[in-house]
Amino acid sequence: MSGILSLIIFLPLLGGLIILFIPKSADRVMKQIALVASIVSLLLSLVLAAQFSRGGGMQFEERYSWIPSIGVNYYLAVDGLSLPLIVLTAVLSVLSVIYSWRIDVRLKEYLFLFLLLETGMLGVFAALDFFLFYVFWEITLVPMYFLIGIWGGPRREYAAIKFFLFTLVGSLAMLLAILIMYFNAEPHTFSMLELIRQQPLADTPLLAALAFWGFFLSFAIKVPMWPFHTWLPDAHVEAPTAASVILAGVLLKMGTYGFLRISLPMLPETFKAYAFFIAVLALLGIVYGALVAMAQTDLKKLVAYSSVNHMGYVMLGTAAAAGAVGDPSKAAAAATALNGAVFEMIAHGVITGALFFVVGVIYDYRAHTRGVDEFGGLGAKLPVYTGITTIAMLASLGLPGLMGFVAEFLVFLGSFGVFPYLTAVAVTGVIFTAAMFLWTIQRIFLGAPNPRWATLPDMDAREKLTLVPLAVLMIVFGLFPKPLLDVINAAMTSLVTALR
Amino acid sequence: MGELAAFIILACVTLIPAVVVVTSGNIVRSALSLIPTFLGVTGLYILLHAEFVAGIQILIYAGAITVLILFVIMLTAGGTGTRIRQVNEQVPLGAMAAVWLGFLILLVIFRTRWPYTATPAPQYNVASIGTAFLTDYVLIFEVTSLVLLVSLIGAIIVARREE
Amino acid sequence: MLQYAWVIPVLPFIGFWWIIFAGRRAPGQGAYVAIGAMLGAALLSVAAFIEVLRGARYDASVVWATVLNRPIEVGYQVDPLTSVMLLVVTVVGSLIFIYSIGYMQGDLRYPRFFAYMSLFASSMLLLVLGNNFLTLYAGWELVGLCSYLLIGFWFERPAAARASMKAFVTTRVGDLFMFLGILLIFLQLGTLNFNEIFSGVETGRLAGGLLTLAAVLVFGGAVGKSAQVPLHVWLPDAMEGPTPVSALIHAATMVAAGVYLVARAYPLFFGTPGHEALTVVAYIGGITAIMAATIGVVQDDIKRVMAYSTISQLGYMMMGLGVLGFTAGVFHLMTHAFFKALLFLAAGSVIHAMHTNDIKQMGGLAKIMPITYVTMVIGALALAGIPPFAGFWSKDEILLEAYHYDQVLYALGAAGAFLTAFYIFRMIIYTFTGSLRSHPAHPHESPRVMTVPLVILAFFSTVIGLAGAPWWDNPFHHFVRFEGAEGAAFDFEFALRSTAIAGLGVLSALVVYHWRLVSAASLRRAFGPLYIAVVHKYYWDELYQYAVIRPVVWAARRLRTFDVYVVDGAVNAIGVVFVWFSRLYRVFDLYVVDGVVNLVAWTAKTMGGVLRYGQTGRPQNYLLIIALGVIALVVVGVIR
Amino acid sequence: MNPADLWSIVPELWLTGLAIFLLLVDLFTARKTVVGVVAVIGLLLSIIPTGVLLGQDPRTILAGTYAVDGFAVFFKILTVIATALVTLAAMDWLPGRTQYEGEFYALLVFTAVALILMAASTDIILLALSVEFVSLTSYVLAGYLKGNVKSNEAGVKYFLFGATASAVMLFGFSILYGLTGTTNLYEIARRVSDAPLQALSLSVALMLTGFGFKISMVPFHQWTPDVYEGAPTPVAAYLSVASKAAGFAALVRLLMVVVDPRQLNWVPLLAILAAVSMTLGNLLALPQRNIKRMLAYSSISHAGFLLIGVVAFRGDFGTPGLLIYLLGYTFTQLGAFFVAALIGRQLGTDDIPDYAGLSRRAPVSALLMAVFMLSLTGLPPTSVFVGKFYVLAGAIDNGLLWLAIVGVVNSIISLYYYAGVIRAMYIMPAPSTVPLEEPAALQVALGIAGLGTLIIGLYPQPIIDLARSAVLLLRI
Amino acid sequence: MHVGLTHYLVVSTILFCIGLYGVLTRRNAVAILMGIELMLNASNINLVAFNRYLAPGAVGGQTFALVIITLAACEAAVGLALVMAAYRSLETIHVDEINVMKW
Repeated sequence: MSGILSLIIFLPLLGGLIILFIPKSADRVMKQIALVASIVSLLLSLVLAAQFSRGGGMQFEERYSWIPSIGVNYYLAVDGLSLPLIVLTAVLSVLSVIYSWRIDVRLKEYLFLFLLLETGMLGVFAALDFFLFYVFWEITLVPMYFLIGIWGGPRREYAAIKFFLFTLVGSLAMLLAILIMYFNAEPHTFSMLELIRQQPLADTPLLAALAFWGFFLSFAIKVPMWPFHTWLPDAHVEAPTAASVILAGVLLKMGTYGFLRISLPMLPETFKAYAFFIAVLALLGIVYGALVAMAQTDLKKLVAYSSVNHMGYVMLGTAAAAGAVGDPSKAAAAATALNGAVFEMIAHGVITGALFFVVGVIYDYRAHTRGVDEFGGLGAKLPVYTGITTIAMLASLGLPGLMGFVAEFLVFLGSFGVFPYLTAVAVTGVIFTAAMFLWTIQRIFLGAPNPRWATLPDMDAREKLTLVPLAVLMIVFGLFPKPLLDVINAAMTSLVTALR
Repeated sequence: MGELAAFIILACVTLIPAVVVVTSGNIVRSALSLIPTFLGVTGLYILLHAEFVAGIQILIYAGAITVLILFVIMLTAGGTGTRIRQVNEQVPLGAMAAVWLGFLILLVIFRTRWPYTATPAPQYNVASIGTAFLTDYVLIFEVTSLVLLVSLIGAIIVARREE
Repeated sequence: MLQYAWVIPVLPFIGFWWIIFAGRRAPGQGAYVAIGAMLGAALLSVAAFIEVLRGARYDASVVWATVLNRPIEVGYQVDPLTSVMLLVVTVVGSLIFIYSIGYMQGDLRYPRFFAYMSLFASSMLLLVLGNNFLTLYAGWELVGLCSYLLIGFWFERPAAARASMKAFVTTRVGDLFMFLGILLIFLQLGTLNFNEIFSGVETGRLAGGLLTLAAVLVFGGAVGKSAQVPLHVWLPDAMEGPTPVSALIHAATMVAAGVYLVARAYPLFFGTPGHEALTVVAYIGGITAIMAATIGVVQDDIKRVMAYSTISQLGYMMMGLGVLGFTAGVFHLMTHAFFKALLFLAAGSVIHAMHTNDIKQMGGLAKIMPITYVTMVIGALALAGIPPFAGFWSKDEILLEAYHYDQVLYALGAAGAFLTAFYIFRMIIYTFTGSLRSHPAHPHESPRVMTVPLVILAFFSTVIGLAGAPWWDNPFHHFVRFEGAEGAAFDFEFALRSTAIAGLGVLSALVVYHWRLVSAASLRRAFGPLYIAVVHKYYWDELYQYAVIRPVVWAARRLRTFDVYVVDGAVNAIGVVFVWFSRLYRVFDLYVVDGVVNLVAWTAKTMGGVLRYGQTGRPQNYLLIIALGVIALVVVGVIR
Repeated sequence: MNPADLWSIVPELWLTGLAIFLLLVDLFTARKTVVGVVAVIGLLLSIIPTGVLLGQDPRTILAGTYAVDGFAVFFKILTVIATALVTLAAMDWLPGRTQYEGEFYALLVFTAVALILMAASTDIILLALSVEFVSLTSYVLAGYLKGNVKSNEAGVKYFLFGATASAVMLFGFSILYGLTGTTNLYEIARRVSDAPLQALSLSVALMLTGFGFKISMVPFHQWTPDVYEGAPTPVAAYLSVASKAAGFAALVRLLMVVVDPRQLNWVPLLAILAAVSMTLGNLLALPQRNIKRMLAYSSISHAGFLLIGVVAFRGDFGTPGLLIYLLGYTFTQLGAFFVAALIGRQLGTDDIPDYAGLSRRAPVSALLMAVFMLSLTGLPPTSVFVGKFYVLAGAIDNGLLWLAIVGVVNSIISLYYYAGVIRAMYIMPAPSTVPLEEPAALQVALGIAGLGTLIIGLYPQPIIDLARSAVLLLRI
Repeated sequence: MHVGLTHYLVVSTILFCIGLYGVLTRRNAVAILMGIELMLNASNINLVAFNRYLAPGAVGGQTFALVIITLAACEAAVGLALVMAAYRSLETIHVDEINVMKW
């Protein structure tokens, strides 16, 4: 099975390169190639999941020397943390390609960038060498910049450059932090696992703090944590639907993934020292995100701010786990919080991905407006659309039986054991979220039918094809989270054990 | 004592026309003032027993370069009027910069204990320089010739009138 | 066969998906599917009930998730309390489902209605069956969702849409407290399983103030769900939903879930020092009971009368549980489910005939709708607490327990009982006696599919109370009991007193509204300020309005941009607060957080612009800078 | 003189011969493209004798005036590549703009010789001579378009600045000579250890002016935008790459060999100059609309980055980083200038807003330009990223974290204007959709630049090996 | 008093600064070139003086001076050619008027 990870990662890129050489007129062929590339990548990732042995630590390792003179390796492997994210990425990419079928402006570039983006994202989650990780991390920036900048809405230029600048600030801060880690390790190494084992900065608190804040800046911008979130609404609103989906569904996860893969295991003591502060930021994100979302009249902005809210849960769980570092009595709470955080990452990917598709369905091809107040009474005209939207929104507000609940429940359960008061306040976010989504549903779907939308058609087959799988995932993992949680738990258990 | 007198005279011959070069309102006068300066420097070389350098100095500087400069001044009609302002608006600043830099360099020169080797004045001759050029400094010699060639080509290309 | 009890909620769940996907193609456009599933569940419930009666118990868990190496389990249990609840939910549910065939006939979203109802039944059964807080919470939220969907079933009506959201958000406020309580319990005991929690309480691993806090927090959920003061405001508005929904969800079952929760977690409350958590429960219940009853007296909307009555009766149940009358509270829950469902369905029948909810426009319906009339009177008698109807036995027991526990609570309860009898007969008299006051209406008796459930429910309302009657050794007491809160024995004299109070209430209603010996207007005058307070429902809505909306509206006038949202957003008090805050946050977001970033970009650009004036293009300026640079370098070199 | 020494300077001899041969060819052919082709072939052939030198032990030849070491070889290769690419680009850019096309190629090759000499000189006379040699040919090249006002101006300005800077530098050399009494660098290095500190500082400061001018370091940077804008685009490209690289080579050799930082600590001074160069260059590049000026300012900023590599000389990262950066930057910057040349040729404009819609009109060039811009920003997997990575690593390795942070901040600022070019090409609406003709030679040069940028980014190991051996061999 | 190294250095420094002043203040490109020539002469005096006093056994300084003289000639040639070319199209040799490009 060796090589399968590389195959998963680079198949999309290969598809993209092939597309570059296809004549402009053959747009159907280009789409098919993109679809095939992403689907094969998805299938392989499912094979990966099937072959994955729980509790087996890092698996499917691939390790080749890349730049031997500074110890850079091409080093890929997956564990219970990265595997679900890889599958999620593959799933969302396939759905996005399907959704993008109707793109006709500069199709070739679109598909190429999209597939390049997929490669970058998959690579981030599989890379275990810092250099490689950084390279993939940066690769994701560029296509997203173009996707927003070219196919985005009216303020796309502003949004695109804002996205680029914000995230570049973060990634360069990370580069410095990586270098600090590198030079303090003996022997110098970029291998994440080796750095985790060595804990090179354990004895130099100042450097450790510097490195930590370097990583923090990078990941917090990506997540995004309050107050680094302001790029998000702009980017989301202006991005084309599929890019929004990927942005919310996968790119944000890169930040939290970084916290879990890097900050927590590599700098546990430092993280612990700032855990409370970070938890407060997470809390602000939760409450603030929900409140601001409620004030939005733009549906996409609303969903964007709800992402701020949800990623706050992830960060709360992560910070709680950090706060429990070195305290064996809190290990269980930490593990619970971590499981919740990772599950929330997946859940948010699925749910918010679906929500952005939902927004796209109404905006791109039907109403051409996202003003929440401009709708009303759509429930009677578009029953299927209403149903799926409602499921997604309910999942997002944490209704039991759907994916979001499992995640929030575990996060709260775990973090309450570490930061009880903060968590108690954070729980109020659930109400805000509920009020926000219900009010949205009310304004869009309930009430008297608005005659302006009397002729809107319901979802067509392709749109159903993109959304129904996500809805099914929400329900299945909402009811039976165990298969997924077992995979995650294996990784989180070893993480917590290491931190104890 | 005579050496000192000679030095002072030569220094004055060098420096005073130099001041004229950079201050004169008449560009032609400036150019002509270059000649005594170069000659003064030549005298200093002789005082330093560097006769070959002195000779070259006269040939190239006083001869070639000054003539070239005068030519260009004539060609560009720079010598026609003295009414044209010859200095720009940053005279005070430029003077200050020059004085400050001079002060600093002099400061360093005076503060430094130069590694004197109190030897009698050596007798340099053209032969030793020639030998150096063909042994130790052969590459320099060859490159210098290359530079001359390339400068020639370059100057011709640039100066020739475009048809 | 108790190990198959999990099938009970699954049946309606399957029904839900079937109807959702099949729509009108499902048998009976979905109705038969739902009813079939429900009847199946009812049969199973009966079977389970019989098993439990024979002494069988069941408790099983499966691992839902493993965290570290600690499993989080979910599972179900069947014990007397559960089996009673199962029975109530499935039997009442089946009848209401059948009734709905008639009531919802011709509705635009007829299949959807049955789908939602099935989902509700499934969730409610899940809630009841759960042996742990996780399952309970899941069911709890899901019934809330169904309530939301069903209140807003006719969502084209703005009032319905608003009410649904108000209901969901208000109850979720309660759920928040409950969730915190659950977190607290989990933090202390590391488990969510009821039995393990209770044993933890017994062994004192969770005790003292922390236990009280946990119990009160959990009770917060019950306050929201069971519409207790101060979170009761959502229930009257919830009457915007179709009447069968009101009957099933907002009278018989879901709202009783709060009571069920307290009963289920009784050891938690009981174990608090000096039963202080129970005292809280009792007083909240008592206040709710009397307050809602008084409001019920002045309501003219038939369903609102019923709604306030429900709130009031839920208060009684809470009070019963609070005054150590565990059995009494649960008993009242059961009887109430039957007679209140009956009352609602009968009211639905009336509404179906009249197409209005206003009792002042009705009158003389007794002759036109005899079955409805008779069954409704039976329901009213049961509610009023006239023996031998069901309500008498349970209510009397609660009053008895209260009498022994706290005289103040008893006084509240007794007054409430009088008022209950009064307002329900006021409604009966307005509706059925005299002559029709709305002329355009053409009332008619409802179809068989609606009346048969009425009759069955009337039957239950008559006899079910006997399960708790002192004869045959009070079987209910032996069945559903809690060690330490056994309650007092039946007191014949006291029962007489209760009957008298109820009878007095009925009589007063007759005097005022039927025989008109005393005019209602003079009563209004007599009660003056109290009447005004009651008419305005004690200003609860106004309180939320004035405390929050007014200042917001004022601010909104100042900030005109916000105007639209506040007016539009005056859906309910909480919503408005949120909107107001979030607008502020948004401004903060736009101008402060974002502003910093833009400022940095702006500064960089401006600096670039300023700096380029240094770039004059004039060579000697540059040369001068070179010279100055040399000087600087030399200075740095020399002055070191 | 050892005859074997001649074998060691075969590349230089070959190139000199080539340049003279080109002049001859030019006399006998009317098709000037032939001259260009011959030049490119000759340049590429010179790689062979250069490669032979690669494995040889480091030594000085010709009485210690000339180094044959990895460092010199590295810059030979760099120079030859840059010259060949520029020649290719010029073949499509020049025709119709000057009558002296053949001489242009000859001058380019002469400049290459001068640059190679500059990087390998171990004698201050030869160093001064080669610096001047470079300058002289550069002045001519910058002012090559005689009918063009901007080119004239660029030539004059470049000459004035260059001559002044080298006069100052020569004064510094004279003092260095005075302190040691010898002109050989290694001899100087031995004798300078007990030289008076102040005088040494003075001479270093004065010499720094000359090199600072060559590498366009602040405060000797201001000629850069005017000259780049005015000079023929291939020349600007060449100046920004090869001339800068040779300047760094000479600077590093001088500082490394002669000035022991334990004696005269030049590290803080250069670190500050690096920071200022980066920042000032960037801030000035922000408001630019002319692509060549923008690239000029950004090259000042890159000079600052490269100075980090000079400053962070301890350890395995700084100096190799400098070399890697230079090589990577060579490809990228040349590529960017070539695109500018292409557009300047086809659209007659250097304004960035006029690049609107380029992605439709010249997709390959636009794509490559985007790659170059991202590379200049320092995004992986591109060559400049590897360079930046190395110099930043060097800074951290040397305890200069603050400098690394300044570098990072400047990378972010730089994104803003580099992305502006991408924005114009890809996002702004095209005023016309007529495809642009993309001439062959320029296209080849562009492709090589793009490939170089990406290959170094993806697989930098060979370059790293080369750079490390070059640095190891520097201190003979 | 004996004429020593310092004397020559003082003269050369002053000459250098005079040249620099000229470079900084003259508008005429040719005049600037003259200033540069003065500066180069200053270097040459230095080199020859150093050679005489510090390393009398070798001819490095003188060689250097000779090279610089050659270079000065080359510079003059190329520089004046450029000035000529500029004069043809711009019709001025005043450098503050040779100023098409700025910023």
